[in-house]
Amino acid sequence: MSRIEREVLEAQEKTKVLEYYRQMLAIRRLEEASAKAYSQQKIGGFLHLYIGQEAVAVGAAAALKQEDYIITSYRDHGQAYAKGMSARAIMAELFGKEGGCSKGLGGSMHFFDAPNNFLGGWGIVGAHLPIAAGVGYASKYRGDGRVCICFFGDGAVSQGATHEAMSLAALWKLPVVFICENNLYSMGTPLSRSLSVLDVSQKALAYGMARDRFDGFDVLRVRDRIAEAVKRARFQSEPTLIEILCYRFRGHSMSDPGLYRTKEEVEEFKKRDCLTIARGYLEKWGVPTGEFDKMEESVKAEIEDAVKFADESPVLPADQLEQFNYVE
Amino acid sequence: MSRIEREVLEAQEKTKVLEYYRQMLAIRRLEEASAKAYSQQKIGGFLHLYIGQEAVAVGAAAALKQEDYIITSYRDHGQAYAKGMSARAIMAELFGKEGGCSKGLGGSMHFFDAPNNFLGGWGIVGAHLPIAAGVGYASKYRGDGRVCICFFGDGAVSQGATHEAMSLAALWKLPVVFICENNLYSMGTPLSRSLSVLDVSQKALAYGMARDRFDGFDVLRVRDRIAEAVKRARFQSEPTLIEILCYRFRGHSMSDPGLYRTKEEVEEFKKRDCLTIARGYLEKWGVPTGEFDKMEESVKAEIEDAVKFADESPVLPADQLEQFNYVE
Amino acid sequence: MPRTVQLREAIREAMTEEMERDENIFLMGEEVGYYNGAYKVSQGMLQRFGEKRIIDSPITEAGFAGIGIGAAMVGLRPIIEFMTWNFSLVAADQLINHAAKIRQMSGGQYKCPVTFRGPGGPANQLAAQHSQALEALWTHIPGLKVITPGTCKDAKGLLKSAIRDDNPIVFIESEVMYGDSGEIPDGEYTIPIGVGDIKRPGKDITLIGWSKMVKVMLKAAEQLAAEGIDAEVVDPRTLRPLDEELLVQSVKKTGRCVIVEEGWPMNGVGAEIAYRLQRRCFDDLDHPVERLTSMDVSAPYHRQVEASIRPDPDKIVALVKKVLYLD
Amino acid sequence: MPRTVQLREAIREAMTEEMERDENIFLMGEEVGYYNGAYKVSQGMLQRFGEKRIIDSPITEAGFAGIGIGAAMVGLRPIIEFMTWNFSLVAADQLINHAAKIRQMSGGQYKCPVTFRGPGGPANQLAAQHSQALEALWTHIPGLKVITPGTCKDAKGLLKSAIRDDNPIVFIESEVMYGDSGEIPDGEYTIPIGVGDIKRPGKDITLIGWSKMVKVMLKAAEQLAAEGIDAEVVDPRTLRPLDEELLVQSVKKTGRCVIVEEGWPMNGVGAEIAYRLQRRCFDDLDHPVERLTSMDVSAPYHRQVEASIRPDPDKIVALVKKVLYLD
Ligand SMILES: Cc1ncc(C[n+]2csc(CCOP(=O)(O)OP(=O)(O)O)c2C)c(N)n1
Ligand SMILES: Cc1ncc(C[n+]2csc(CCOP(=O)(O)OP(=O)(O)O)c2C)c(N)n1
Ligand SMILES: [Mg+2]
Ligand SMILES: [Mg+2]
Repeated sequence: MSRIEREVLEAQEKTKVLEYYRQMLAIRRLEEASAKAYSQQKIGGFLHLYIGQEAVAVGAAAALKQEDYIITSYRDHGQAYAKGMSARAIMAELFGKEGGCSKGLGGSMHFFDAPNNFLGGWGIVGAHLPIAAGVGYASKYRGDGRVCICFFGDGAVSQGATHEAMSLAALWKLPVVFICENNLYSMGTPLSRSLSVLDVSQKALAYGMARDRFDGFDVLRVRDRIAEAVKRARFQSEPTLIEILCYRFRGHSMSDPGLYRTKEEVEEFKKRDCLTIARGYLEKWGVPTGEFDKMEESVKAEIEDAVKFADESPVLPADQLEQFNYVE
Repeated sequence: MSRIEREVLEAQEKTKVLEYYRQMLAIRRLEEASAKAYSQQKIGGFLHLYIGQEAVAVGAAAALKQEDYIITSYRDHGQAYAKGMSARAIMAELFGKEGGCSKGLGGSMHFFDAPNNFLGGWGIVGAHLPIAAGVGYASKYRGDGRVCICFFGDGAVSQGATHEAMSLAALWKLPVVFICENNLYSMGTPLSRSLSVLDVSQKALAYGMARDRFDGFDVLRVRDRIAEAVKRARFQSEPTLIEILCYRFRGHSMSDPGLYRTKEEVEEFKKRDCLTIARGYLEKWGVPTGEFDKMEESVKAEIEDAVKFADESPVLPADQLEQFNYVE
Repeated sequence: MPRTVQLREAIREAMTEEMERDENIFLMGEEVGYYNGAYKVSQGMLQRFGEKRIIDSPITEAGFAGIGIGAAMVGLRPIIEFMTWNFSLVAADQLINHAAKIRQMSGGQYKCPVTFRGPGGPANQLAAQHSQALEALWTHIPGLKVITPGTCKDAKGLLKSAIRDDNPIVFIESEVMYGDSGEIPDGEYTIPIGVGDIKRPGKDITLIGWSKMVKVMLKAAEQLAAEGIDAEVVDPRTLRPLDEELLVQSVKKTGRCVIVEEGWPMNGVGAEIAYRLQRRCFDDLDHPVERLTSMDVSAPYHRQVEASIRPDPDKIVALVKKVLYLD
Repeated sequence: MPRTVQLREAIREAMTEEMERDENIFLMGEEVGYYNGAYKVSQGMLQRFGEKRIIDSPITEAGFAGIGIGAAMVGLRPIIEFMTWNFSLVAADQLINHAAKIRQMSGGQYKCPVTFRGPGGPANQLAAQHSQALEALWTHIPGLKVITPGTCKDAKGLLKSAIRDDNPIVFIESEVMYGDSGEIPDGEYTIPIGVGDIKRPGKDITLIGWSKMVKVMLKAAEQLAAEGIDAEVVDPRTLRPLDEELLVQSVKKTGRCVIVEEGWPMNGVGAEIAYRLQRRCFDDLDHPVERLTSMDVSAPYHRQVEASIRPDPDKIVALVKKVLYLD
């Protein structure tokens, strides 16, 4: 590569990383705003924050095309945003309003966004993996090259549905990328008390499936490693099991004080904050402090606007409920 | 070892193998009698014969103590007999009579025998594996050293319940020996169309579980290899996944003409008939032909007696049914 | 000219015609392809449509039910066969917590046009795990539609409607009726979901039942006719949505009703129908609504004992006489 | 001297007392140990009984339900906690095809004394997958017993009976009532399974409901009393077996009945009760049996919309007036 080429590439990459950084920041601030709204009782039910894992969602979405799919668990805000859902649609859904992505019917755990091919937002641990396999099945059936990324937690690994989905995806060579976001805990249970083999990616051996395993703090690494699996899915129609080591900075949900983790452990992981790492790249590439401040401002405005929108959005009239249970 | 010692051992082994041979022969003849009774409509419903796989049941039971448990699928006749169930109880159950092991309530697929610790006879593929784990859990809980052997077919490998059972057994180190009787087909589906990795024992890698894999035609090999796993369960409280390659000489059930297999394939496997192999040992050890004839006679008498018993046994009065649905 | 076909053929025709019409439809299940179906329902379909559209699945009911759901969400129209509905219980979560809720949870963005079908109902000597009428469970769940045809004609027409419907469908065929023959119209036809059918008009009493119970009720009606009792036999055909109006009109006319159900009594579909009838026909009823169900026990294996727990024509006749105060 | 405890404490006391009495009892479920229970029901129990008897399970409902069943078959008496009953659907096959059928399939040789318990019923803003009253499904199944306490006292007494019972039990606690306080007797007591309770005597109309609906009905009864209507509130407490006699006697006395159910209408427990009442009280009823259930839809997330689909005191009052022809 010539110097010029390298510089062009670096400039392109810089633009991209700026955008990744912006997305991660927006997710972070969005989640902080959600936590606040929860304490104000504008949001109810369970609220599972994504803070700490932003690089995974943003890196994964960056490895995909718009037409590709993402499907995930109840910890779905960050992935929805990364796949293109607006802060307004997110916040209004959290507030249960008609302006929300799911008209306020789904709430925090059940984000859906058809135009952006975001397929939910599911609450039964492990049970959406077969659905992901079905989405991959449809891509293969139509030969349209669309890839499905399926996120799940370390807690989902031992579920029967997980095994069945992987068995079928491997047998039928479906274009699905299974991504286990291993944040070391399922609720209060550490990995060591839920799995006999701590390396989740080794499950792939049982299916003869391609596998990968890496830390999820550096958004570029996440994007590039996932991109390999996406390529494998798109061009060879082969599934991959990826384990991404990550960490949630908050409790499992808002009601969890997180007593099962030491302060030191949390602090240790905060040192590997994806925002810090990405900012490191950008600073190295000469992005000035002012730019970060500007970005912080614009994200703040975006979130404030979203909260306002959510506040003002009407509630779905109850008499319209029945029409959402069946298609006419 | 001195010559004397070797001779004593050989004599002991000969006695044992004679008994294994007798059991395998009895199972074979029992199944043949069942097939006949089925054609006479004395037996109804589904009837899954064990013919061809007898060495697995007999070898496994030989590796166990009476107090140990066996639990299995609907293809349960051979294992029940090997674990000590009488031909009478078997035949009467097949006939649906009160003299049957389950009073005619369970039929062919649901043999149970509490005195012999035979825990069924289950019809939902894969679903009895968690129950096996529970039996092992109880052994460990009480520290009584009792081992549970759990049989299942190659068709059960991809079921969710199988995965959950193995996950828990490995995590909690339960004294269970999981034995996959890989007879190469689940109904009409060959292994290659149901599994992405044809070596079933490799599933153990995903759980960090001990594993083994061998042919199930030689009853001595079966006994000795299973004995290792039983030891591991009894003394180290560790589960093992064993894959035993075997073959059913008949169709999946009586209604299956078996069109998915070639005559040649079936004939090829019949050359490895466990009865022939065991008889080979015995002949080598000098058991005369007359002895085999005598055994054939006595088995014949045993089965005839069982059929007669089943014929004559009464049917459970329908008005007693309700008391079997709940314990008072 | 109507043709006579077996129930399994009627179902096969429905699937085949729809698959020829719409290439987004595929059939997936255990042994549906090379084995031609455990009950030969899909005989010849692999040959006709190829491996892409007739898919033998490993034994993974939750897995392939989920595949059907996922594929349906993104635009295909899967037919998922459970070898029998007994095995669907390992996939219950996929149907109840997923298929049934997609439309609502997504605020109307996604639909789930998947048809789950297969044989159900008590079978012959298959004992507790393989001999169950489970329709009451599925009918409880909003978001699902439940169809239980009792004749060849209804089976074909309703299955075609089911496959074309944009909602998740539970379609339960009577396992022991696959070999039964019946007339079906020649050429294309569908039967709308949610519309019941009077299988035999009558004026003295209303018999309500579905699936195999239709023919059992018709036999009972014959026996009753011989004794001068004119029973009306009403088949709701679909249990969710339920054609309440048809049932109500019949009972308003006859003033008496016996519901015949192959499933267990508690919270059965018969309970629901009885609730609605006593509510709508309170002043018309000359006798409480009665029901005849299978006994409240797991299925026993022995033929005779098993038969004794099921509804049959004689039991219906006896109950009808009681309701008519003729006993 | 009765003591006042929270519902979660009442349940904890029942488990603790039984575990101290019988070392064959253990408690297994997700987060029951180190986390002290997702809803703090088992708070402190790990400390008291140790890791051997209070077991945190990975997320494997079918797996650990099966563990409970297997251990019960060979003599232990497991308590299996579902973090909520919504998740039990992935274990439906273990309960329906296994636990419920063991006694019968084994010809009476094996029993299955396992208690499946956990929170159920609609919760607050948890949306479709986490907010369901599923008792109607379990009640359909012969071989299971289903218990749905509505007060702290009933919860403790019935749970102790459940743990001692030799049959598989479905024990559903009201998730939103864990923090509710109520009086319980001091010292050892049990409440028999299958015996209902009149929570408020009255003469004008019978209200029937269970679990959280008991307090909702009592509120409605208060409002009604203010208007001079004297409602009898009857809580069957256990749905299978059902104390039919108690319900019948009450309705024979009042001549009117409204059933209040948090679940969906179709084939609900209310349908079953209505069927039995119209049958047994045909000549005593001055009005058809009516029921008030949750709307026939999946649970929506928004607080207001969610509240609108549930039974509440005002809706009960309105329906009672209709049944008394006062509207
Ligand atoms: C089948 C099922 N069982 C239990 C639960 C309750 N539950 C919700 S989240 C959770 C922990 C999941 O942990 P993990 O998969 O690691 O995801 P994370 O929360 O760490 O993102 C549990 C037990 C559930 N939702 N579904
Ligand atoms: C959950 C479930 N799905 C489907 C069936 C129907 N069925 C019964 S046996 C069988 C094949 C099982 O094959 P395998 O496990 O290899 O055992 P084998 O018959 O060879 O001994 C199938 C599909 C069932 N009983 N349970
Ligand atoms: Mg986790
Ligand atoms: Mg096999």
